[in-house]
Parts: sequence; structure tokens; C-alpha cells
Amino acid sequence: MRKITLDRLDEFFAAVAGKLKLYIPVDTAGGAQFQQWRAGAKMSDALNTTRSAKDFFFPQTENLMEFKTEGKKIEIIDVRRENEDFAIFGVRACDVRSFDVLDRAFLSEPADTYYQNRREHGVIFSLACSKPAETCFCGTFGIDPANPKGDIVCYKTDDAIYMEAKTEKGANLMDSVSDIVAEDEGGDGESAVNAQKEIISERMKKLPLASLSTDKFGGDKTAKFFDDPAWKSLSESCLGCGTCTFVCPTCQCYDIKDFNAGNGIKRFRCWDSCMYSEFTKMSAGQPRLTQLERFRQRFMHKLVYYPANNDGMFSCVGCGRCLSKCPIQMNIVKVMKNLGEGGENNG
Amino acid sequence: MSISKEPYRPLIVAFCCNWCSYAGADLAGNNRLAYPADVKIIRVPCSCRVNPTFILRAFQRGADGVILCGCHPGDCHYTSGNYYTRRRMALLFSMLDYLGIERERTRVEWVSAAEGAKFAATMNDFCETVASLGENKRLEDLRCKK
Amino acid sequence: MQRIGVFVCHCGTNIAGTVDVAAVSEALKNEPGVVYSTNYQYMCSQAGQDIIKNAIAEHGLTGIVVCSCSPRMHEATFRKTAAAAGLNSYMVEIANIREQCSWVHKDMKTGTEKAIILGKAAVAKVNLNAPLTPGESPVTKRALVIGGGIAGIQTALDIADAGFPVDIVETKPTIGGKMAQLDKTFPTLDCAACILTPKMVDVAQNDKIRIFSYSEVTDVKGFVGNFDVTIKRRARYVKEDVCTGCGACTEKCPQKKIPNEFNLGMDNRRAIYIPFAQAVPKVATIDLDHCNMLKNGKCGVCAKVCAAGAIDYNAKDEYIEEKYGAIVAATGFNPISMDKFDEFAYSQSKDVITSLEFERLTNAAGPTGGKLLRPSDGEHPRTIVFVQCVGSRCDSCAQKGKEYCSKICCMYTAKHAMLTRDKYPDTDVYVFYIDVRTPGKNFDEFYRRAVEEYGVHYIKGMVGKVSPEGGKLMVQASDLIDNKQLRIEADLVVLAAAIEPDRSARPLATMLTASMDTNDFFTEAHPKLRPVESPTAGVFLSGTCQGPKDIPETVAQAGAAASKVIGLLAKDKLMGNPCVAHSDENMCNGCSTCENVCPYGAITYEEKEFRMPDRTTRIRRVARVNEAVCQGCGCCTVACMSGAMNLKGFKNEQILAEVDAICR
Amino acid sequence: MQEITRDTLISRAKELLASGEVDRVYGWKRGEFCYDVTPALFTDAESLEKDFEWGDFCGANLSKYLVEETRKSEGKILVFMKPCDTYSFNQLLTEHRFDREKVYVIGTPCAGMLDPKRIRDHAESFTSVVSDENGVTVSTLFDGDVKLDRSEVMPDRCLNCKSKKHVAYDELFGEDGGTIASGRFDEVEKIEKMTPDERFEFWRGELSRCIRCNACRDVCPACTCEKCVFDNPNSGVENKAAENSFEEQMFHIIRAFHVAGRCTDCGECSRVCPQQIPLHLLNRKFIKDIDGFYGEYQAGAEVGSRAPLVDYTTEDIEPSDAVKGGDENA
Amino acid sequence: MADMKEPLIPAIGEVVDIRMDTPDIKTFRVVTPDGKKAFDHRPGQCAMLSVPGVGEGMFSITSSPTNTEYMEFSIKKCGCVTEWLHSMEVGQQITIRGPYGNPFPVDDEFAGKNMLFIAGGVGLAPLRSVINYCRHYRDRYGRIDIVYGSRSKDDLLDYQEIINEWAVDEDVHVHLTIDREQEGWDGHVGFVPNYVKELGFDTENRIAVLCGPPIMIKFTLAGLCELGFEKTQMYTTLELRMKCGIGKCGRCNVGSKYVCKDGPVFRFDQLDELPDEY
Repeated sequence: MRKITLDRLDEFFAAVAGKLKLYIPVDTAGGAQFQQWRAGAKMSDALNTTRSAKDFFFPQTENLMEFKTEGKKIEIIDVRRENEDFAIFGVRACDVRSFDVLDRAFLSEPADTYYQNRREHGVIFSLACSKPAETCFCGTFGIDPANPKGDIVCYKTDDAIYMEAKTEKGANLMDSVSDIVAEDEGGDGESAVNAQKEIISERMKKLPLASLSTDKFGGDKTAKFFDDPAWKSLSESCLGCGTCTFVCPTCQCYDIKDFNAGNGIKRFRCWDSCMYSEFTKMSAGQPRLTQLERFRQRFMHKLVYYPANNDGMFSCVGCGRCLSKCPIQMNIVKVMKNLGEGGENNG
Repeated sequence: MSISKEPYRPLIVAFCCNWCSYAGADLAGNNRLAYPADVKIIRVPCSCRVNPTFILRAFQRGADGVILCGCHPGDCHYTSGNYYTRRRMALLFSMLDYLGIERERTRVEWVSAAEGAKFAATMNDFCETVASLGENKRLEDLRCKK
Repeated sequence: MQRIGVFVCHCGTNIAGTVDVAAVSEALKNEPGVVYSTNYQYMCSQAGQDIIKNAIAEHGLTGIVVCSCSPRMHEATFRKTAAAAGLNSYMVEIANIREQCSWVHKDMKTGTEKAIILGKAAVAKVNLNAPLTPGESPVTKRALVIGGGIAGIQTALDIADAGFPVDIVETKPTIGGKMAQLDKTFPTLDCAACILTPKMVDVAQNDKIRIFSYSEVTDVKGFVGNFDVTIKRRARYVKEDVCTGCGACTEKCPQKKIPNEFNLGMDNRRAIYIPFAQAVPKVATIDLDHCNMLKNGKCGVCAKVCAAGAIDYNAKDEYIEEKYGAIVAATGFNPISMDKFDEFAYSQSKDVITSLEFERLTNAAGPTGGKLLRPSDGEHPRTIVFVQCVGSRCDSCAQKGKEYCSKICCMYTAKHAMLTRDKYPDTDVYVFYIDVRTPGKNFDEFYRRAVEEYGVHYIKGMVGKVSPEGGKLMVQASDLIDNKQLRIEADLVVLAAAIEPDRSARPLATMLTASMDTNDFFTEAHPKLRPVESPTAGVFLSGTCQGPKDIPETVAQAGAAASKVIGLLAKDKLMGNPCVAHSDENMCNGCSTCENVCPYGAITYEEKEFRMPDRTTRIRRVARVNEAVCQGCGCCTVACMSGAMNLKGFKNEQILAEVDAICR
Repeated sequence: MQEITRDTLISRAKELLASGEVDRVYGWKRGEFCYDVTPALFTDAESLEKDFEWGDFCGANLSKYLVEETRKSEGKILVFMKPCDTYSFNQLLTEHRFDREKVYVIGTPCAGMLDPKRIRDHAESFTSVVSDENGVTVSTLFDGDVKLDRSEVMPDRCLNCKSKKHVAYDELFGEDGGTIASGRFDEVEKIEKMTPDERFEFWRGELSRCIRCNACRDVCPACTCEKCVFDNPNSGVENKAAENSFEEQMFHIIRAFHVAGRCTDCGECSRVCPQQIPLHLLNRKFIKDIDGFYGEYQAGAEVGSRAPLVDYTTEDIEPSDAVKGGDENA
Repeated sequence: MADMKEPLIPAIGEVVDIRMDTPDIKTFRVVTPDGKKAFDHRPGQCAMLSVPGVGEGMFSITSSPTNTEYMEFSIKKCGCVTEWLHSMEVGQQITIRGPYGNPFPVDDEFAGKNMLFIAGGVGLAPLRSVINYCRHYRDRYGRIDIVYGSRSKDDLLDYQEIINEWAVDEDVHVHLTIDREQEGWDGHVGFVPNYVKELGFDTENRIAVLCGPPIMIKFTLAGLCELGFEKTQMYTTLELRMKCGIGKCGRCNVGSKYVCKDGPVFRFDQLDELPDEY
């Protein structure tokens, strides 16, 4: 356990930033966002960032390769380079879990090397939540915001941040800055952190969604929910925009497209959304014709299909972003509550 | 590494309506009225054919200035096309200005088929203006840069 | 992908002097789709065209790019070449490397670079070209001439002569126009009536020509070959087919004090009248505004005296609809109003008159029976001052007069001065002028005779002020040659008023979607090469509605317009311009935005049933372009938000490809 | 005057359903929290009683749903509309996007909506909001109650409300208001007064947050294209995720241009933006320019009115003069 | 399997032969620039072809794995990538990566069985590699029946190969049919499902492999069931649903099964367990 008092936080950030690229959440006009730390940057007090931390490993767009063509000949140019090491400070427990979810998709055979490259070079400072929001329901998925995973786990109290390296990557990084943040031997660390955990646990119990349960869902429930009448009313007003999927820390649908820049062709990967009407449209046909089918796909994937292929793990982490960002306030909580309740009008 | 640096030349895309301005450009040619080779003309039937996307696309691909030339108001071959152009471009340019993009990079000029001299003068002036602004940075797409 | 051939023209040294044509053809070889690239001295020559034709056959070309002079010059040529080799004409694109490259750039390096880029843009465009086929539409073999002056008369006669029916629409009760009001014509001094009236009679007697006098065009729809025109026939309260033109009614009508328009208000006519003796049709007309019977039902004299029983007080305006293949505008001119020229005291003194009024004063059928008498007192004027360029060639005072030269004033003033001196040698005649312009056959000789033989005082200088003083007109003027101020005590001042297009021309142009210049003269399709055609297909221009002209020029243009009309009507079918708008109904919102901006009314809407991917059907409103009406401006394509509307031959994709190629 | 409540609306909706005048009702449905109401379709009295919601958070503009919904069947739809929604409604009618005969509009009064984002700025983890003439009381999970002024938690679009007048309705609840001379162009003017560099920085900062989720487009009642150009690979502007600053600008300029003269300034784009980009400031710039150049024009005020971009006069301002305004500040 | 370490980066392929099979189907022969086969594959597997600047597309490898010289793809024109491919000329380079998807179990479940291949239209393309594989290892399989139908004679894919090679093989029985009567055609006329029923195959020790348009699959399946076939005896491929090829892009799942990873070859009893969204 190491401790840095809040008045020396900048010093700590500077030290870490001296070793690798450091990203911290800062307040912007668009809510908290991860930004590269620069001298003077102030860490946001917000509970969570507007965009999730998945961007670091699965960026919204990334160049995969380039082509040069001349006459009938093609040249493929591999534009990848080894990623620089970087650290993200202040990732909440839910987002830390999202990396597990993404790992199972991207690192399963054949592993996505672009993702892998980034993942290997990222160090995660997770930060326990002190004041969860009414939209939080990470507990539903067995996530404990008092005990986040991550390379280095941090707890913020009124005057200090306590840190504990949990992985080798984390330990190495912390060792490299030990002149700034020393081991808190015999200090108040243990008790301060425990007190903090206590507060969080109490607060978690008070959350309005604390009782939300995944019991009725799981990998074997395709037949049970696929034709549920509730889908119709749940999806009825869905605009088919991509907000929920883009702020979601676990959504990983993508598209690969070519851009002819005139000086060469750039093949890039970008986020896509299963909510978009064009998503599954192919010259051969369109298997998900209506918004109902697309809407159903998204939630069935999170609650049934993903668990079916990943040992029962759900691909929702209860971060609550979609609850606050959906233009029409439709979200996974409403889906979970209304599915399987019989009757179209309960949606 | 020694690079013999050529002086910066802007890239100018000129959309010219077939009936007046393109003919005006031809007349400038007939009269051998010189203007910089930076200007590349695209022929459109009428200035009202020019979609704002064409202009933005030109900037994306590396143009430093875009100029639209059409018949004088009232002289449109299609009666009213340039009146619509005038409204569209007034609003578009005002919006670009509002976004902080140099307004000198876009222009609309009315050039008749008889105004070869005006065409050349306009192009000379526009090239000079754009050249003095330097490379387009505010509405560029880095991917398209060499 | 296309198989494109590139043909770079040297144009002698016109291009090759500033552009390395071999480098251009070489550079374009590697462009996408290009399978053949060459250069040649004169691509437009027979040998050059053969190169293209052979290459099309040999290399199976699906598109060609000619890097040459302006497409305005030879696009048509190369399209024909392609067609002759079995390639669709619209698979041809021209890169203009002469007018817009070699002729305006001096340096070989920049010229070559730019030529390559222009070539690349053309290749990029051709890659997205699609074969286009012009649509066909039938031609209604009947022409409409709007305006019955000498221009309209001549055009109508010539068209009718070729065997096509023609209708003349004239707003006045008779045809004849301004020429009918003239006395003599310059420079031959033959009598206007003597040469005009036989033509008017020809018109009346020609069974191919119908005259709609006292009528106006109120609506024009359709397009070249297929115009639908609505003509309003104003009620003249006299049955045209019954009236014999005996004139009994016009003598008995008790309403005597109505200013006679034909004599420019210098005498009076009755409420029922025939404008002049040779009027065609020679039919009386009742003036609704002054007829007691029509206004308050008390009179009926004309009906009583009409032996033929032609009077019909219950007549109504009639609207007739007729189809035409071609329309000729021949709306003519008027002298401008003198209201704004107070310095010449036009409104203060009856003895300040315009040249047209002078024309009537000297005409044997005029108010004075051809005697030159002062309007104020009927005395012979002893001193006459002619003022030239009243309202013409005004640059600084544009809002007062016109910037252009009215062209005819110099000559008719010389005519007036000469005739005055001829008839009344005791009269002093002064002419104040800026320049005397006499370009025309026998014109300058005529003018010099006026000066030299007839002793007309020509003074270069402008009249500053005319003030009525004690029955005389004090003319203050400057003599620019002698550099002195002059004061002339005149008995009559004649103003050579500028001429302007008739006021009916502007609304007519709107109906015809024909363009006008800022002076409201109709614009010709090309100032030199197509001077009698309007840019709007199927609309032709005859006479002064296109610009100031004298009689011989007017007649020449009238004949030219007629020959263009005949050429059009001789065709059974018209090939349209295939570069027209097209709406993709799958993307169309049916929002009417395109319809609102279309200047031709080429877009209509229909409710169409669509099969949805989920096998249900939906009815949606979608736009449909009438390809025969669309002229291909492309305005709708930008107005259309969804991008459903596209322009064939100038598709969004094609223009974007050109942009990309240029900016590459 | 009768007070208009949720019950007033429900009972009228039930009457209209029962009489067969309408066969479905577009309204709002309550959710998990006080603020997460969802636009929803109701077909029977029971569900109306149970779920129908009408209050401070029913901000969603329902007019756009009518485009699709009216095509689904012959029956008539009852829809509740705030004054600002009726402008969008009229604009859609002008563009023939649905059949007026298939809709029964009840105009509802509006005192301005509340913005959950603004409430969060003052009260974290809030669970309930009670508003009355004295203000707004927000209950939070961990910080007790917070009392706020209504104006502190209203969204910009309501603070700068342009009209309390319903421009379309079959039936009106409450009294109709009038148009309001609001300060809605103040922000635009503030930006116009900046130097070009400041303007560029400002917009760069805002637009760089765009994640191209398309929420602004998908919620916009003026964006009802059968196929959006940004989804169409042939349009030349299709881009799924904005790769760089150019594409962000491209998307927002073109979108603003496409709705120019048609945008009623309903403010939905800014409401739904997950990144809180003040998108309405782009649309308002066009509205302000249109008003300034071509005379005041309010899209949707009248059905069938000719939008400024499909109209012209021969004396219109030249593009070169249109942007001179900023010179003095440069 | 080829080098899957870089699943997204393709290799370069050169088109060395283009054959016009039907008015809208062309067969392309692809090798690496140095003239070799790009990678090995199994019957029923797919490869991702792409035209830089236009896009990628997943196509069945129609040549047999036993062909070690090159790969062939029979491609129907139906989109921008395929349109571009159709406009190519010999010598054009494209990119290729793969193989993707699971092959037909030719060496396991199919071994020793009587084979019945049923295809419609371009649906023969994925089956061609299987058929030729079975013909190559003729002794491993029993009787082979091939029912193939198309709109017209001109629309029959690989017609020359069928007539000149397949039909002359011992104990390979080819049954061709076209939808409507046509001059110069004296074979069977009628739709595939009906023809299958007419032919009345026995179910004994038999495997049926179906590929074609959904409507053909639906009715043929019903027909085979009438003839007594069990769902466990019948296979098809859903290769049209594959997009990224590696089960990550989020499009190919039918319920919890990913066509890229769990397919594209499915037995009909497996398909029955999936929700009806394919």
C-alpha cells in the first residue's frame, strides 16, 4: 500500500507521466473525459467519464493498413507500430470489468493483434467509487466498486489517495515512481481504505437499482426471451442511434472500411452499432430488418448470447451510462425488468 | 537532407457554370489573359449545381481555396439558378466564418461569357488572396495530406 | 470499370507550345481505367478523328477523354466521332487544355502539370459516366408570334410561307406596330405605310395565319415542341367576323373626346374606333372605359347604325388554349417616358414633342393632315430644335435614362431635319448631338445630305434647358466645338427619346422562362452565334425586343427567327438533352423541395407503393422528373437533402471524382 | 381555469380511444426514475392509467414519430404536443411527410422542461424532483434535499423559449400563449463577436467531442430522410465514425445546412447529445442569418410556407457581403 | 490454417484467369504474385477477397482443396465489390485472406456415405469444392447424386465441368433442371424441390448437402423430410452471413451461435436450435 496526499497528487502524476503517457479524467464541457495529463490538469471529481475507458484499447477509429495501387498492382503497407506504454488513472470498477468482457471477444482465437498490442501496453489505475449514482447497478453483475480490479487499485479519501499494485505491470510502474510515492509502511492506509470500503458498501445498498437481478438471464435463455412480446413496446420508440453502443464500455461491434485519400487507400476500423439499420445489411440480404430485431440483438447479446459463449459472464457492467445518455431514456434496466413478465404492455 | 523548397502554391478549385463563367474562362484563354495555373476549373451546368459537399470535399482533399463562378444575377441560363446559389453560398460561407474557417478561402463571383478579363482578374486576385493565407489548416483532412 | 482511351491534341502549337503533350498522354496511361493513350497534331481533323475511331474498335474502349480545346468548341465533334464508332456519345469527356491551360499559362512545366491534372479529372469523370440516350418528344407544327409589328408580321409571313400555321397575338386592336405610325423611312424616304400595309394585307389574307388582335398571352406551359399557351382575347364588343369595317359607327358615336393613341393623343377618337384606315383586322373596337353603353347602359348608337349587326355589348373576355411547337417574341419597343426630363419642359409645353409625335405631325394621316403645325397654336414653326440622345447613353444618370444607345435616333432625326427643310425651306433646323452614328448602308450619305444639301445646323453639344417664354421655347445649349453657350429661340423642340422594350416583355419572359438583360431586352442564346434564339429552347426573338434595331435589321432578324422556327417545325421529333435530373425513388422523401426550386415545373409527385424489406407495403410520395421538360440545371440536386435527386452527366459522384482528381 | 394534469390528459385520451376517434396514443411513459420518461405508444385505457406520464421531463418531441407511425395503419393517432413540438409538426406537414388526417393533436401547455443534466450539476445521485411555483426540490441519495430555482435546471431551449403558441392542434388544453422575443441569439452573437481564431478554437473544442452516435440526426424532426446521405456510400459524405476534425466539421456543417430554413429550433439535438455539444448554436446561426438576410422566417409557423432556401429575390445579399459582419472583430 | 497471427492483414492475390460462367457469374482464378496457391483450405471454407478502396467481401472457395495450384471463386454480381470484381481483367491484383469458417465434415460424418448434393443457382459454388473433393477421393464415399437447378441453361454454373467431368464419372449421377422450358434444352424442367421429390432418393446411409436461395432450401428441406430424411442427415452453409470472418465484428451471430466461428456449415438439427433470424 502506498499513499499520496492530494496536495502532492500533481507531483505523482508528473512522475508517472515521466515514465509513460498518462491519462486522467478531467472535467470538460461534455462531462468528465480521459485526457492526457499535462502540468496543471486537474483530476475530475465526477463519478465516471462520459465515454468509457474502452477507447484506449478499442479506439473509435484506427488505421489498420494502407494500400498503394498502380495499374493492376497493389502494395500493402503495414502501418502498425508498437504502442507506447501508457497508463489510465481513475478507471472505475465497472470499466475495469469491461476490459475482461472485451478481452474475451478480441483475444479469443484468432486474437486481434491491434487490440492486443494496446492492451499489453496499458497500465490501469482503478479507483474505488466513493459516491455511486442512482443509475449505477454494477452490483447486479457481481462487481464490487469497493474492490475494483486493475493493475493498481486506488482509494481516494478526503486528503489522500491510497494505491496498491495488484499485478506485476502495476508493481513495476509503482516501483519506478517510489521516490514520489513510497510504501505506506505502518501508516493509516489499511484502516483508511477499510473505512472507505465500508462507506461504499453502505451506499451501494441504498441504490435504487440495488435489487436488480440477472437471475432470469443467462446463456441458455435464447428460447425463453427471443420471442418475448415485450420487445415490441421496448423497442417501439428507439431512434436507432448509436448512443448506447458508443458510450457502452462493452459494445465492440466494428466495421472495416476503406478510405481513398487520393495519396493511397487507408483501411480503417471504426466503431459500428448493431442499432444502426445498415449494420447487417449485405448485398445478400438483411437478417435484422426492423428496429425490434436490432434492439433485441443488442440486449440478447448482453444478457444471453455473450454469457452462452463466455462461461456465463454478462456483457453489461452496470455503469449506467446508457441510462443517462439514451435520447429516449430506454435502457438495459427497463429491458431486464420487463422481459419475461408476460404481456406486451408491461414494456 | 537538402530539399529544394519550391515556393508555396495554393490549390484552387473553380466551379464554373457552363453558360457564362466557363465561357468567360474560355474567352480569357482566347485573349491570352494569364492567371496562375493553380486554378483548376470544373465545369457544371449551372452554379446552382454546386453542392456544399463539393466545396467541403475539395477542402478535404487539399484545396486551399474554392471559388464558384456563375452568370450574373438575372442572366442565369436557367433563369433562377444563380439566385439559389447566392442564397446557399451566403449562408454556407457565413457558417464557415462562424466556425472560424477563413472566409477568404471561399468566394462566389459572377462572370459573364463576355468577361474574359474579369475572369482572369478574379482568378489572379483570388490566388493571391489564398496564397497569402497559406495552406488550408482549418478545414483539412490529414489523411489526404501527402 | 471502364476501358478508357485518352487522346491528347497538340492543336498545332496552340497546345503543344506550352504543354508537353507526349508527357500528358504518358502520364494518363496509368490512371485507373485507361487502357490506351496517345497524342496527335489535330484531333479534330479527319485523321485525328480516325485515330479515335480506330482505337475505340481496336481496344474495345468504353469511354474516351480528349485533351484539347474547350468542350464548347469541339465536344459535339468528338461526340459524333464516338457515336460513329459505336460508342455512346456521352461516354466522351473533354479536358480543356487549350483555353484554360496552354493559352493562359506561359511556362511549359506548369502548363504540362496542369494539363495532366485536368486530364486526370476527365478520366475520373469518365470512369463514372454512363451511356445516356436523349429522350424524344413530338413537335406541334404550329408557331406562335407574340407581337404584330413589322417584326412579328415578317416572321409570321415567312413561317406561313414555309407551310406551317402561325398565330399572331397582338395587344392592340390592329397589327402594324410602330412602323404603321411612321411617315417616311430612312434612308430611302419611302413611305412607311406604302411598304407596310401590303404586308399587313398579306397577313390578313394568308390562310395559314390567324390574328388574335386585342389579345394577350396569359400563360405558357410546356417546353420546346410542346408549348401549351393560354391566350386572352379581350372583348372588343364587335363581332370580328361580322364587322365590315365600314366605319359608320365611328362617325356616329357621341363620345368624341377620347385621346387617340394612334396619334399619340394629339387628336381625338370616338369610344368605338378603328385605329387607322389600313388597320388589320379592319374591325371596330369599343373602348370599355369610355363607352356610355357599356358603363351605364345608356346609348347604343353604334348598334343602331351598324348595318351588319356586329355590335355585341354582352361580349366577354375569352380564353383560348392552343398548342405550339415554337414561340417567337416580337414585343417591340416604346419611347421612354419623358416625365423624368423636366429640363426639356416636355410636360410644360405642348410644343416640346417626341420624335414619334413629330412623325405623326408630318404624316398625311396624322392629326394635322401632314402639315407641320405647332401643337399649341397651329402655327408653322420657324425654328425647330432637335435634341438627340434624350435618355440614351446615360451613364451617370442611369436611373433617369438608359445606358445603351437607342441606335435609330441619329438616322430618324436626320430624316426629320431633312424633310422639314425640304418641305419648309424657311424653317431653321438645329440638331444637338453627342455623336452622330451612321453605320449602315447609305446612312452616312443620307446624314451628309441633310447637312450639306439641306443646311441642317448640326451642333455637337447637349441642350441644358428648354424654357417656355412668351409662346416661344428658349433653348439653352452648349456648342462643344466652338466652345460656347448658345441660346436659341425655338418654336418647336423635338426630343429623340430613347427606346425601351415594351412593358409586356418582362411578364412574358417570366412565362416563357426566357432570360432578359437588366434593360429588359430578351437575352439571345449566344450574342454572336445564336442571336435570334433565346436560351430557352423553342423560344425565338424577333425585332427590337432583343435590342434596338432599325427596320431593315428588324426585318432581317424576323426572317432569321422564322427560319429557325421553320427548322424546328420541320422536325417530327425532338431529341432532348439527356443530361437531366433523375430522382431515386427509394431515397426520395417526397418533400417538394426540388419542385419548389425547379424553374421549369419539370417535377411532379406521385403516390407510389413500395415493398418494404419485411414484405409489408408502404405508400410514399415520390418525385418524378419529366425528362422532356427538365433542362438539366441541377438546382434540384442541391435542394434535395437525401441526395435522391441526381443529374445525369453531372452526377454527384462524377463531380466529386473530378474534385478528388484535381486535389490529389 | 381548469388545471391541466396528467389525469386530464389520460381521461381525454381514454374518451378518444373509447369513441373510436383514435386507435392509438403517442405520449410518454414513466420509467425507473422521475426523469427517464420514454416516448411510447398506448393502445388501451389500462396501460394509459398505469404508465402514461406527463410532466417536467416529457421533453421529447413526438412529431417525428408520426412519419413512420402514420404509415403503419389507417387509424388515427392521438398525440400530445407542447407549443414547440407543433412547429416541427407543421414543418413535417409542409414537406408532406405524413397525412394530417391521420393525427389528432392535443396541444398541452408548457412551463418549460427540466434538464436532468443540469439537475445533476447541483445534486448528484438524485432520485426525485418535485416542482411547484416556488421552485424545484430535488431529493438525493446521499446529500439530502436540494432546493433550486426552476431557471437553474431548465435546458437552454426552454430558457430561451421562442413561443408558447401552438401553431397546430385539434384541441387545446389550457390557454394558448404567444411568441416570445427571447434572447435565443445571444449565444450566437457572442460567438460572432469572437475573433476567427477564437471561434475556431471554440468549435474545435466542442466538435472534437463528437462521437458520431447520430443521436442528433436521429432525433431531429427535420432529419426524416428515407436514407440519410451520411449512411449512403454513394453520397460522398458517408462516414461512420468521424476519423478526424474534418469529418466532424463535415458532418455538422452539412447537417446544419440540410436543415437550414427547415429547423424549427426545437433544441432536441442539443438535448440528446451525449457529449453536450451545443449543436443548436449551429442551427441558430442559420436561423439568425436567414432572419437577417432574407427577413424573419420561422420554420413551421405556417403549413406550406416557402422555406428561405427554396426561395429568392433578385436583390438578395451577395455571399461576399454576407460574411462581412465579422470584419470589425477580426 | 494459414498464418492467423495477423487476422486482418491480407495477402496479395493475382487474378490469372477469368471465366464467364453465366450472365451474372464469373469464376476467378487466384494465385499469389509468385504463382502459388495463397493458402490451403478445406471443402466449404471461405476467403475474404478485397479490392482496396472498394471493400472486402467473403466468398466460398469453389475449387477443391485437392487442387494445390490455385484457388477459384465463382462470384455473382450483386454489390459494389462484386461489380468491381466483374469488371477486372486478368493480371489484376486483389487482396485475399483466410481461410475462414469450418469446412464440411468430409472426412468424418461424410466418410463412407452416399452423398446427395442439392444446389440452386450460385448455390453450387460452395458445393463445388466438396463435390470435387469427394470425386477426388472417390473410394471414400458411396453413390454420389447431384441435383442442380437454375433459372435457365445459361444460368447453370460450371456447366462444362458438370457435363464433361462429373457426369462421366462412375457412380456419379447428375440431375440437372431448369425453371422454364428453353430451346435447346431437353433435360428436366421444373423447380429443384419438386425434382428432388420426383427423383425420390432413399435415405439409407445418406448425407444430403443443400445450398441455394432460402426459398429453395425451405421447400427442398420439406421435400427431403417427406422422403424420410432426418435433420441430422442434412447440411447447409450460411456463408453469406459472414462478414469479418473471425466472429468479432458483431454481425454474424444467429442467437448465440456465430456463423464465422461455429459455422458456416450447419447440420439442420443444429439450425433448429437457433432462433429464426437467418
